[in-house]
Amino acid sequence: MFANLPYLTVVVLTVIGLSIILLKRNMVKVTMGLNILTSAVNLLIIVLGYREGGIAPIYTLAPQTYMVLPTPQALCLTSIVIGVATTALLLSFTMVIYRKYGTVNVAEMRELKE
Amino acid sequence: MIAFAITAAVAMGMYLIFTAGSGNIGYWSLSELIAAVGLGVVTGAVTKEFLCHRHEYRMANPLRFLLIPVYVIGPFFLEMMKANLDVAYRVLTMKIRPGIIRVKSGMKTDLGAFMLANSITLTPGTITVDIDEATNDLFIHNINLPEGDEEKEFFTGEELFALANLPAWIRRIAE
Amino acid sequence: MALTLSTGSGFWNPVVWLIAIAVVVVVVYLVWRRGEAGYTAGSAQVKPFISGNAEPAKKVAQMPASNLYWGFTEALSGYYSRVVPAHTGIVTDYLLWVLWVTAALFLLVVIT
Amino acid sequence: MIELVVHFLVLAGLVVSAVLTFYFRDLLAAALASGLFSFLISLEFYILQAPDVAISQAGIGAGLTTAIFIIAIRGTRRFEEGTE
Amino acid sequence: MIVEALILLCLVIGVAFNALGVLGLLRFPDLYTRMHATTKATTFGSIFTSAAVVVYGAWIFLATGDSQFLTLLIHALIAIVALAFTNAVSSHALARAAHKSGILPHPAVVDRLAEVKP
Amino acid sequence: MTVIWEPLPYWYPAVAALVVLIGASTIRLVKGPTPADRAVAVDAVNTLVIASMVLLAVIYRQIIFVDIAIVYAVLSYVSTLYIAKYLGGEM
Amino acid sequence: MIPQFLWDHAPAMTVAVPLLAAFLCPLIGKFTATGRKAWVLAAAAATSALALFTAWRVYTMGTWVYVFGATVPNLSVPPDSGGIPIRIIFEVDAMSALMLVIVAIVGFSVILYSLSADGKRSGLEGYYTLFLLLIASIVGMVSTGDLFNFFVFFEISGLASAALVAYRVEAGRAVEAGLKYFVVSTLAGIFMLFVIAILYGQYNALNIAMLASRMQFTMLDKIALVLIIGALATKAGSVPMHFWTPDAYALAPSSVTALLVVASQASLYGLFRLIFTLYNLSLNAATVGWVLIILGVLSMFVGVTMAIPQKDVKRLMAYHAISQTGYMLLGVGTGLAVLGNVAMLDAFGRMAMEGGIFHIINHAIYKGLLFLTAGAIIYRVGTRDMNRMGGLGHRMKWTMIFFMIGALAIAGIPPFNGFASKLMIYESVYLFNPVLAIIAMVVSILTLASFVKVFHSIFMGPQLPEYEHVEEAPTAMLWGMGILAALVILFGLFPQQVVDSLITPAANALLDQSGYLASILGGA
Amino acid sequence: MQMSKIVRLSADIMYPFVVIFGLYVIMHGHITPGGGFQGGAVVATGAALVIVAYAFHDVKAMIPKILLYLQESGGLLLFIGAGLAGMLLGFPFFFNWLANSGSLFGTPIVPLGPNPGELNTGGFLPLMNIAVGIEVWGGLTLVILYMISGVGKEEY
Amino acid sequence: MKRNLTILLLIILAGMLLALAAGFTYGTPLASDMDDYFIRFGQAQIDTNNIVTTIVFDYRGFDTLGESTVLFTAVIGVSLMFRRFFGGEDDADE
Repeated sequence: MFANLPYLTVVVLTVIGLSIILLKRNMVKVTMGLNILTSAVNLLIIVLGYREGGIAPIYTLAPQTYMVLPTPQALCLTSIVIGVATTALLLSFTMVIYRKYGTVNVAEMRELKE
Repeated sequence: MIAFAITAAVAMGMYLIFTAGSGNIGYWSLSELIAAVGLGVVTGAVTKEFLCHRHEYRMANPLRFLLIPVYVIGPFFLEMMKANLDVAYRVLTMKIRPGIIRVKSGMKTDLGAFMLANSITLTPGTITVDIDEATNDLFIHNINLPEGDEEKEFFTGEELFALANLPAWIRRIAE
Repeated sequence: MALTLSTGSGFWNPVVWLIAIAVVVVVVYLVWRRGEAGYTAGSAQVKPFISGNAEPAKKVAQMPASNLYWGFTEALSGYYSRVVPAHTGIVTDYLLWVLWVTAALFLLVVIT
Repeated sequence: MIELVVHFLVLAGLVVSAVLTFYFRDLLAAALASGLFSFLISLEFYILQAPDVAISQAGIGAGLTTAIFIIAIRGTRRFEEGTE
Repeated sequence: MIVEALILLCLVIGVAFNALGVLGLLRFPDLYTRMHATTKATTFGSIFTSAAVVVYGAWIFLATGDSQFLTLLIHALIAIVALAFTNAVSSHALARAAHKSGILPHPAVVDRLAEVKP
Repeated sequence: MTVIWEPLPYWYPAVAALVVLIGASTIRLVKGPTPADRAVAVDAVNTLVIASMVLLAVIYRQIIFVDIAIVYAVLSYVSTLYIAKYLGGEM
Repeated sequence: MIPQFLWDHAPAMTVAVPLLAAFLCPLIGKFTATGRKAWVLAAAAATSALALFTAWRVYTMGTWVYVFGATVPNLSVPPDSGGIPIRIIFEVDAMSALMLVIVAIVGFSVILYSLSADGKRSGLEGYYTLFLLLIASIVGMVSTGDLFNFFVFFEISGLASAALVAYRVEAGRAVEAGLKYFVVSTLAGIFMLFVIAILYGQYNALNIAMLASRMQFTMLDKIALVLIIGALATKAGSVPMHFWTPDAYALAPSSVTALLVVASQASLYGLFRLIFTLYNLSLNAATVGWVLIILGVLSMFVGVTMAIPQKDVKRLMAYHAISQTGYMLLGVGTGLAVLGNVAMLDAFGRMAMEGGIFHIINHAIYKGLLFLTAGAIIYRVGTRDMNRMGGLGHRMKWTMIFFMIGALAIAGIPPFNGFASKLMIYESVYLFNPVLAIIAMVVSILTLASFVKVFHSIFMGPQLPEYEHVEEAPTAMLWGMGILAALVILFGLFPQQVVDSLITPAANALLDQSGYLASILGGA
Repeated sequence: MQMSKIVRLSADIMYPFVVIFGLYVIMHGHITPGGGFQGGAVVATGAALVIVAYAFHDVKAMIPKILLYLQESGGLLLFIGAGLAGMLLGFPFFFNWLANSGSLFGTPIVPLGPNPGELNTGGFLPLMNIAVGIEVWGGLTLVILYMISGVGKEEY
Repeated sequence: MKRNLTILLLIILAGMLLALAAGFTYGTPLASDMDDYFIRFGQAQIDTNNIVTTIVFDYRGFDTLGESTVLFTAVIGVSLMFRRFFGGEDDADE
């Protein structure tokens, strides 16, 4: 239980992120929720690659050669970039919709239905 | 052109500071020196309009330049120590008497006003709240205003500092 | 046959259908020829005959799309009154549906 | 042992800041909380020996994403009207 | 030995001032006074904790001559400088913004700025 | 080439203390009546995070980790300025 | 030189060429508009040619493995690695090649159409850039053999499509549609990232073949499968998660919509690829098969019944797209449900899968055609409300003919291609479970009914006075539609040839897990 | 509207520092933590600093937009070009054709295991870092600029 | 009602994620052969020290191309959204 704490944190963060996107009605808030979700997955990926006692996988001035796994870090880097791209595009959509509709409430953004 | 040269040189110097300890030409390796030149040129081209925004080259004088560390380590640090002890005292005892006062800085250049403002923010129990764009007068929030000082219309910079005359130092550096 | 599609349990050949279409086209053409013989442009023949009533304006004659299949939707109104409101147009509900399906599948996986 | 305590505190801080993001009605405060979340997750990456990711998260989460959120709040409105 | 004591001293001072800063952040009555605590005390404390690293780097550098500790020293110094510089400016910006947005210093004896800019 | 250098035993308690202080600053983030108070709290957290990062670099015996603290110091400033600009109504 | 170059590098070039063109497009567009048009058309033509070449070689010479960054292009497992593929690998087998053919056909005709249809809007350099990026991302999604690379292209396609859907900013509603699509797509992306984390954490591999060879069917793998179905079925537009589809398809420019259909089918491809190659017989294929079948039946029925009362022509077609996706899920799901049972698989399972896969290509072509005709009508008439249309058949004869071809094909009327694939699905699914086949036929009839409505209200009736001066669509648009219409007829007339040469290899490639693994891991 | 004089001057001073620091992170991406993306983000944040300190219409004049577009496309072209160059030399896409070559960025003898690091190593990795750095710099700055342009009060 | 259902959903998903988290142990990866290859051979093959950068740009360089393309796409998307303010003109349609 105590040893798996980072994984539990990932679970809690994911649930919080999901509850933000499901229970909140403000589009900016929903974007924040998606951001938290992405961060939670990133954390999961990094934690998966952590080795007890390992150091960062960089040989420059490294004190030892027992290292944590490098691939998760590479994946995580990519997913952070994707996260910021997503955030920027979502928020610009939200801003344009606010100009058009005068609202950021997702319950009122429903010109399209049925 | 001068702006470009100065900015590039500053950038180059900064890069060399970052990479000190990389090799054995001095403390640098050959490739770092070459990279310093290239990156300095790029940075100079991009940021020359900002670092030399006002096209005053007074600070290019190495004497003034080298005075800054002296100023920071010497009088400024002393004032800072005193200010922090003061803040510690205020935090523990909650004896405060705050107020926003106006200080005639008397600085002629923007850099001087800037340095004074930052020194004021970090040193005696004060924070710069606003600056008058035309006259460089500072509005500062003082955490413990002595009795009776709220009647005074203006303060001068020297009155704020007890241990060293920081405005004089700043004038020496920036004007 | 090159054109035959064998489906394992049966087959299908488009040529049959093409021949049927050709036959229908020929028949239609013959019927059309018969009518064309007695047709003169510009006469009263061109006017549509609506039981002796005057021809309505073109806008009125055009039947709007939403009136088609009115009976169908009316007959299935019990179904439509449930399904159509489900398309709320709220993005949170979209996400809710996705997550519900995921949760249901997860429960299914746990059971099996 | 003490590194476990540090790690635990950082994780607890992460959860707290995420909850705060949920809780604040004032979007500006929520943006601040999500900025704090970014800082702390960057520290967590740092502790997990992922310096590349930590820099990336610091640069993106701490600097740019907060800035973009604030621009978006300025472009829309500051308070959310009510939930559910 | 004496260097270790110096490092310990730096760390203790740094943590103590940081703690005071956070305490002030929690205890002070209004925004501007809180800002005093965070700006001055935490900056000062962080400077001292980083100064511990600087001292440590300088110590090993002088002892071994290994240039990587020079890098450590210089980078820690840069962190200190950047920290002090940015903290000062950002607290000024925050104070100004707060004053512009109408947050007045609550227990204040005088407010010259409000007189100038209504 | 690498020199084995052992960090002194009291670095870690210092980091732990700083992290506890981060937690304490969060209280102001929760309570702070105005957004400006919250921004101040976040600013304090930034400073503490930078300090603890510098210390952790020594604990992990990785000099290259100090760079992250510098990046942090530079960039958290920008987000604070954005908040200030918004609060001042200047954006 | 050039042929040898192609022979070596065609799969990579198929992605690299549209990407390169897209990176240059904004710069060229800043200087000349004509140059931009020529550039975009050339890039699309080159991409299509490369994709067709790749597909041709795969169909004639077997699976094509291309390793990025190795010393030789097919060194998938370095000798010193102990049998682990460490680099990103493109693995183009027959199923991927089929998708490449679809992208080549639809992509090119859509670009041809779009150059004429969207020629006078603002922000065109960005528009065409996104177009090329969308094509590149679809190509990448279908040809990659690496899970994370699939995710990256998945995200590119999500971003590019969302931006394209929201392209007509001035309409406002378009941005709303784009936002909805994008939020859903982001959630799907997060699911995919979870899947990657789970699989990577267990098996320390990202290559699909490597993961498949190490698969142990733990609880975590089952959760990963759940997330895969959730994410990719959402992007494909299956029913309980279909809500974004009508919004996005209706509000996007018509040429984009035709490509969005292909993009969602690429997600469908991903779903099939991951289920069949990564999991294959693992967890109770019957359960997963029934899940797909149920999703498919729901999609078919709800899609078509929702289509009937629609007034907006593109929204109606979007609901039909959902309904047709149901056929594919039904066909392939039937094949999956009997995967473990060789006798039943040979009796009808294989046929059902072929039907489902054949329907993918048919659907892409005729649905593309229908959206293009709808776009042509909207281009000339200026409204999407069918209540306000009528009598357009008098002036837009070619469009009417193309529309008729598409409508008959989607309704499964014999000489066109829709009938052939639907027939295969009906017959094989009838052997599996008669009720499903009957539902499928009913849905087909309802499809015909709703297209009769569309045809009647758009083209039939007296010529309305406000549309007296409507002209035929421009020639380039007609060419774009004509290519697709010709293919509809061609596929309808020679179904057996198409099935033999394209579909059966694809279905076999999907079923043959060991062959897929062997081409990367070397006979393992 | 622009911020106070102090903030503007600090932005003026910090901008070269941030830019050179970002370039340092980019250049040292293959030996220290960092790389093209992180460095590009740092530099773009520097641009964001200038954007926030000055008024928007001043910034539009100070930061040329066409240059940012050029950076964005040019960085990506350099990136994909570095990949394609390997193809032209007869290797697959993204083959590291500069590693251990003895020419630029290819110091032939690299000490294995922990070492102090040397800038002139890494094959085309520094090239890629520079390309991505340029692209991210332009791209993120453009994002900030465009988004700030959208907050104005005028009707859309 | 709907809110309660949503909370139920969240509980189910939390259960799913807990089942997920229970499958791993912190600090010990279940398998690490691919990464051991990178750590062991990466420095010599690619001639550099930072293994993460090695993976990002060489072993998985194509992913990085995709990643940069994502950013490019986002920039183009944002610029299309706000094209009105940078010299683009409006065009009425429908």
